[in-house]
Amino acid sequence: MKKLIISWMFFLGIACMTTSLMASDIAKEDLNKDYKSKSVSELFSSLYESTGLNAMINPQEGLVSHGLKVSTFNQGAGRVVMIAICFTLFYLAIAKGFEPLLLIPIAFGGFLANIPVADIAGPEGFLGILFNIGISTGLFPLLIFMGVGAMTDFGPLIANPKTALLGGAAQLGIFGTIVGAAVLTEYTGFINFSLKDACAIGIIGGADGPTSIFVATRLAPELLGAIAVAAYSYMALVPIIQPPIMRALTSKEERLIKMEQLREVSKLEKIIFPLTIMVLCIIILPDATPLIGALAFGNFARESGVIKRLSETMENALINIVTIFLGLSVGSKLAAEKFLVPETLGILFLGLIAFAMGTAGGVIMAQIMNKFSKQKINPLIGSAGVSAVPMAARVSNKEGMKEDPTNMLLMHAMGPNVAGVIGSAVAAGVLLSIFK
Amino acid sequence: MKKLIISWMFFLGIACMTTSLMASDIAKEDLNKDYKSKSVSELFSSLYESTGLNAMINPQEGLVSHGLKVSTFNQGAGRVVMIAICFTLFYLAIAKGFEPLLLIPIAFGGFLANIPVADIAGPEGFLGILFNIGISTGLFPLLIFMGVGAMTDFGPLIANPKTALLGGAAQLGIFGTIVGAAVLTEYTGFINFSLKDACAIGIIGGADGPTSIFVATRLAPELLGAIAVAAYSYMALVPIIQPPIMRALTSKEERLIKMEQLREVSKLEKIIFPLTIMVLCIIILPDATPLIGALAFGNFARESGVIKRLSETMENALINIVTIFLGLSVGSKLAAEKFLVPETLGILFLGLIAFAMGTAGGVIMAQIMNKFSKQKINPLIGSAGVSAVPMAARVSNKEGMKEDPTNMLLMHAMGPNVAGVIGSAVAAGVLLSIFK
Amino acid sequence: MKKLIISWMFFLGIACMTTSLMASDIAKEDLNKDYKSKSVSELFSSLYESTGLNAMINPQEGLVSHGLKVSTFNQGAGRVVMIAICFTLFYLAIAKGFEPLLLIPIAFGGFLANIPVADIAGPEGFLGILFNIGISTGLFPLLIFMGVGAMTDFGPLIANPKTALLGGAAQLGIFGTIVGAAVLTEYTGFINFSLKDACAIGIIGGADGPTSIFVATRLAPELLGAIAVAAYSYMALVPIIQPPIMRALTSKEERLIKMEQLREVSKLEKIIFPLTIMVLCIIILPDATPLIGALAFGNFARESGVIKRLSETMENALINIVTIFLGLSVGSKLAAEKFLVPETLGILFLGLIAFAMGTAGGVIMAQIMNKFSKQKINPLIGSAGVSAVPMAARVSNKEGMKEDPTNMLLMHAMGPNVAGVIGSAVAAGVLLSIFK
Amino acid sequence: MEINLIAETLKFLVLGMSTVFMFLVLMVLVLNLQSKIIRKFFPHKEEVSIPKRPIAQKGNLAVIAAIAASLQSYKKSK
Amino acid sequence: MEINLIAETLKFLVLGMSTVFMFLVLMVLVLNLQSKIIRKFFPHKEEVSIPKRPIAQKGNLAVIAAIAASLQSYKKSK
Amino acid sequence: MEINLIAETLKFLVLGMSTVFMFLVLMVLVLNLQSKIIRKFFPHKEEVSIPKRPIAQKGNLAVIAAIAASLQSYKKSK
Ligand code: NA
Ligand code: NA
Ligand code: NA
Repeated sequence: MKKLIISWMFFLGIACMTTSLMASDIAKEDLNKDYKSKSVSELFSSLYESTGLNAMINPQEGLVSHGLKVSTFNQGAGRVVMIAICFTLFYLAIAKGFEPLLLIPIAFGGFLANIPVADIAGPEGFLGILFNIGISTGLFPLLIFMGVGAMTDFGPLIANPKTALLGGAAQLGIFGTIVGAAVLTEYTGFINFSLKDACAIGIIGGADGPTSIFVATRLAPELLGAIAVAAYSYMALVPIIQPPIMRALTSKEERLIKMEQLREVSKLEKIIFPLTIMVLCIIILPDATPLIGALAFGNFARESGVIKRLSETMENALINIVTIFLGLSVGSKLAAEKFLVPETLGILFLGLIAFAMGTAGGVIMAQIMNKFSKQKINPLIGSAGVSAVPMAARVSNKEGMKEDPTNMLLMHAMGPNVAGVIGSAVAAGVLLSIFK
Repeated sequence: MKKLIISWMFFLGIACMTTSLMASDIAKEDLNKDYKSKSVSELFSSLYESTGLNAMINPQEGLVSHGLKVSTFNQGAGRVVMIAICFTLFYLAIAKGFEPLLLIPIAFGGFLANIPVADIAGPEGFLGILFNIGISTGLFPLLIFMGVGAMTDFGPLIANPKTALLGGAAQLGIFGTIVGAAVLTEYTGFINFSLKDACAIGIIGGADGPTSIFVATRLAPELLGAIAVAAYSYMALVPIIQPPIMRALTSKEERLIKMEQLREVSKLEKIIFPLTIMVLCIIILPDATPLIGALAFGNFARESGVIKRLSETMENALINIVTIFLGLSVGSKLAAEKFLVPETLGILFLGLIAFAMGTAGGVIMAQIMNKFSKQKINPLIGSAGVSAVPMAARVSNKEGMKEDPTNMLLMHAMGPNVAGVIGSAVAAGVLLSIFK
Repeated sequence: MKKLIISWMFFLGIACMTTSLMASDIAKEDLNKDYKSKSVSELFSSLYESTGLNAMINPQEGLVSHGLKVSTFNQGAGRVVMIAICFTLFYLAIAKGFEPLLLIPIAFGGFLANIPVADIAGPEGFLGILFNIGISTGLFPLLIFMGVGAMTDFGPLIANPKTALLGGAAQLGIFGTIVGAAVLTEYTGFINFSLKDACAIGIIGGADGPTSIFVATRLAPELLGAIAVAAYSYMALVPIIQPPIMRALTSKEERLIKMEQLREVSKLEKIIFPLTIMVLCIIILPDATPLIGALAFGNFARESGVIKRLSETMENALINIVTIFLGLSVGSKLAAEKFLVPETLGILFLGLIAFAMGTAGGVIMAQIMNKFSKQKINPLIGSAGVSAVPMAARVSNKEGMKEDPTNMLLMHAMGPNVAGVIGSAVAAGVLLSIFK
Repeated sequence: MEINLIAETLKFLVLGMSTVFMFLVLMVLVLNLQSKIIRKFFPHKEEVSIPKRPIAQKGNLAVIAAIAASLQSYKKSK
Repeated sequence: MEINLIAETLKFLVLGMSTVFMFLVLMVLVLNLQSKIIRKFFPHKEEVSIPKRPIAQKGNLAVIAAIAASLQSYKKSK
Repeated sequence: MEINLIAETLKFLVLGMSTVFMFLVLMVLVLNLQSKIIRKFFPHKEEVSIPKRPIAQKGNLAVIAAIAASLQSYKKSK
């Protein structure tokens, strides 16, 4: 063993020697041209100057970080506030189970982005690099959508297509919120949303993380952090936000409605379904085809049944890797100078409104449909139209069982639930096409 | 819970307020400078103008898509034709089992690329981005080759090396097809292949998807879609194309030849094998080393036995992810304006010729070798030299068992089969070196 | 089946015909403008000129490869020497079990980088492309660190925090080696390291591959190949380098010291730990936060317990894929013109010194701490402070059991072992901050 | 020109909700039609036309192999 | 200006080792403090506050399912 | 200058097939030689020099662990 290493070194030595004659004739002095000698105390003091402590207690006027001028408040206390917010998100994700798969990476990205000096979210930092690779280009949200498609069973929607209308009505949350954002801008002095901002905020009501991120990247990149955090936080809050609204809008009789069992859906119908929605989307709204297309591809891979290798990769390794990268890089937009603006409060407030309106829209639509149809729909499944798959459907089921423990609404609620995903992608397409 | 959220918002509110004093003093009017108010009917009509329906029935003169001028025919009916072709590929992949792992992603990519307005295959669309990351750079085909290396057992070739010559003869398909492409160009009025095009088309005869894509990217990028579709389609058709040719060229006695059992190959021989072919390739044809090198690395990782973690990743997660991306981005070259040209017909025709010639080459070579050697080779294994691992070897086995159900040719056919992979990589190197 | 194909072709044919009228009217002659006809013998001789054999026996004056001028020696014999070195690394990795997970990809990358003509490590070759994506940007080493974080249990360190000081003392190897590099430069005629080079070399003593690569990329990119090879080779040699030093510095009584059992660490402490080190790192040394941050994120994902999907992906698919790419692209810096310089010998020599000093530092620190504390520490666990997780800890355990087979030091040694990882990341931060 | 934000966004609401409903109503109609066609022309025999999974799914095979091996050793150990 | 490399690197040694130790000593102090606080205020009940794993972990489920199926068939085969 | 495409491609055919065969014939010769050397100097003992697989292969271990656990519970359930 030792002999081997010694002989290897010897061998290498000889090889090197033969080349050393022609070796670099750079004068030694020139090697360190750009380096200025410092005394030990100078070294320590320059090290102190590069500590985070110093950066936070001695903020510099006019510092530029991540391409934005950072106020002295945001260099110090602002960063501490943001880190506290990220820690709160950690707490909610771990102890309360709030969408941890995305909130943990996002909050950790935010934590990293608020570190002074290191500029990890800057164009040369690794968060910045990930952001430019996957978020600016729109690649990451689309890959997530592919994975979602590969995980989603559209069977319940195919079995009872008219429940899709509930998923349509729930998109009222999106458009109502846009109006709300305009109202806030007109009637408050300190919140200013442009029309593009308003539309990006509205998508929170679609209850669809990747769609929100995709649209925000195009319409309001500087609000991306707040929008993503609001979207995922409220998606996590679905079991708390929805039930009071659902109960307030429905009567006991309505909540007791039993729906007839769903018919079985054949394999062929499931295979054709993603192609059908693609064709419709092409004819009506090609601007939604990147989103719907990624979803349809994932679902087609799943239902085709002949490329299990690929569809399993989409819903496991690929979506996991992309989720890590997407979360971290979205989090990089939680830097204090971007997040601690009055607009963020507005976004959080509007997000809540959006969810409430979406929920109400779905429930009321079910009641309207019941007026015109003999086959009664339990309006509790209307709330599932906001998407937030599958949590919203579970909430519908739970509320139904509260009234009648034998009334299983889960599969019925999955119809509007997955239709909500399609509905918000269509809404996203409309908004993107307005500003093209 | 609610208290927590309220206090969090309150906390955030105070933080925001402190910064709101210095908040953006942009006048509200300036926020929407670039937006022109529209009436509802204007909005609807501009939405209609952005539908796919309108784009297809009212094509515009001089529209540029994916960097190419698109004729009015290709904006409307051309796209419909292409989508129909993609659906046919779906049908063949799912119902007939034609190479679904690649044809489904390719056809879906083609489907997406033919959507009007959205320009998904353009430089800003996600297919275009994937294409630039992985196909233009040559990265994806090489990563696929790595995975193929990690999946391939070269044992049968090492046990009986002379069967490699069958894999050599089958490359006649490549070079014969190049001549065929020249003939088509000389003698037809509407098909025009340059020499580079001809060489890229010839590689289809190598029956190796990644090699075809790698070479086409370098020599004839505008033919990439048609070449990839032809390569994978004919690989899928191996069980239909090959048997009649094999039977026509061989006598019953030849088909009954029993080959002696293969010797066992030691672990050490398998480990050294990828290094041996690399050294040969360096000495003779360094231009083939990217392809052979990727294959050899994957195989070396497999046979070394000490980095199972990595070799398993290569043949699972990594190759699956790359297959998805490669398929979709190759499919992006199926846009009507690139595919609906007379050259495509020529490529499909030549691809068929290529396979037939390769099959014949392998079979005849086996007959020639039998003239000079005592150890007889069953000529049915010659056809496996076209590669298309492992389908071509299975075809040889099946044809052999038709004559004599006790005659298992599978392992014998694997020798020329994997040699075919090496052979076509060498052929690719020759072609790339001609045009350097 | 056949009917289907025929009708498909027919259908396609008609579609093509309709466009053929407007087809390219490029004159056929113009297609091959850039091609000059050659006779068969010219073709063969130009093929011969592009063989590796010719490139090596007839080196050209002034050839530029990978952006460096390559001497005629390095074009021929130099490449052969380098390939022999790569084969030696293969042998060590496979037969002797030396860190195969990284040495095999690195050595294979080196093998590919030394192929003449193909320029695989050049900016257009696939190794060069991988290098630019992941190494120049610092992405790959950070992703590896994420995976390491997801795999590491910091429990033993949390249970007995003061053992972290051993991991601190072992960093003497880093800084001592920097001094050593300066001495070599001053007192030898043919080895010239700049201060930056010296610092990059020192990190080898940190016994942490990704940290070494991360720092070398920033401070001394042209030495990257040699530094990475030295770092991983010596990490693999830990069981050979450390024991003699450990035995020489300790008495039998010291080696017999039994340490009290570690207390149990609660889940909560483990969850908070990565956040704690991050906060400390932000306050003291933000320049180390990319490295520590990646490690902490991986560990936080692991310990949070609610995103198993993601943490499992980090420690499997993601780290495996990145390891393959990182290894190959680091290997691309083993091209003869970069590696066969006298500096390489210096690096190999200094790397050995670094390990010896780090080992000694840890052991002596334990002896010093024993002077001031009642709770005795077995100095054998001091050597584990160099990191090289978990091999160094296993060496401590083995040496302890040699004296007393009932003395299990493994868990005690894991404390300094993981502290060593943090310690070298901090040291890396100091060095990066000096040259900012 | 001054833009009335609220009026503008109300127009978006009308436009957006109409489009979403148009899309979904069309989808409902097509799905209903499609389901009728499929049930008429491909009554539950379509499962047959789906070929078995390709054999190439190594990962799973490895798992199955591991299980088989483990069962084997378990049988012996009894 | 001529730089004395050895003097310079010795300064780095002092600077670097001090920083590394400062960091680790601070870490030791904080960890000790933290552990006391946690053991006082959250005595071994924190495990409770961690919710069960999300059900979404399909990959593993598939393995478990395969195992179950295999055990099933094994039971029958006896 | 006018190029005769067919003549040109026929030359490619000669060049290409010769190179492919040169490569493969050389490969056959080297493989035969190599196999003789290996069988002479490392007669079937090379398996010994390959170390056992590194333990780090977590994925598989998890599967094995799951199987073991499942067998355990199965044993008990009987
Ligand atoms: Na939605
Ligand atoms: Na081939
Ligand atoms: Na270390």
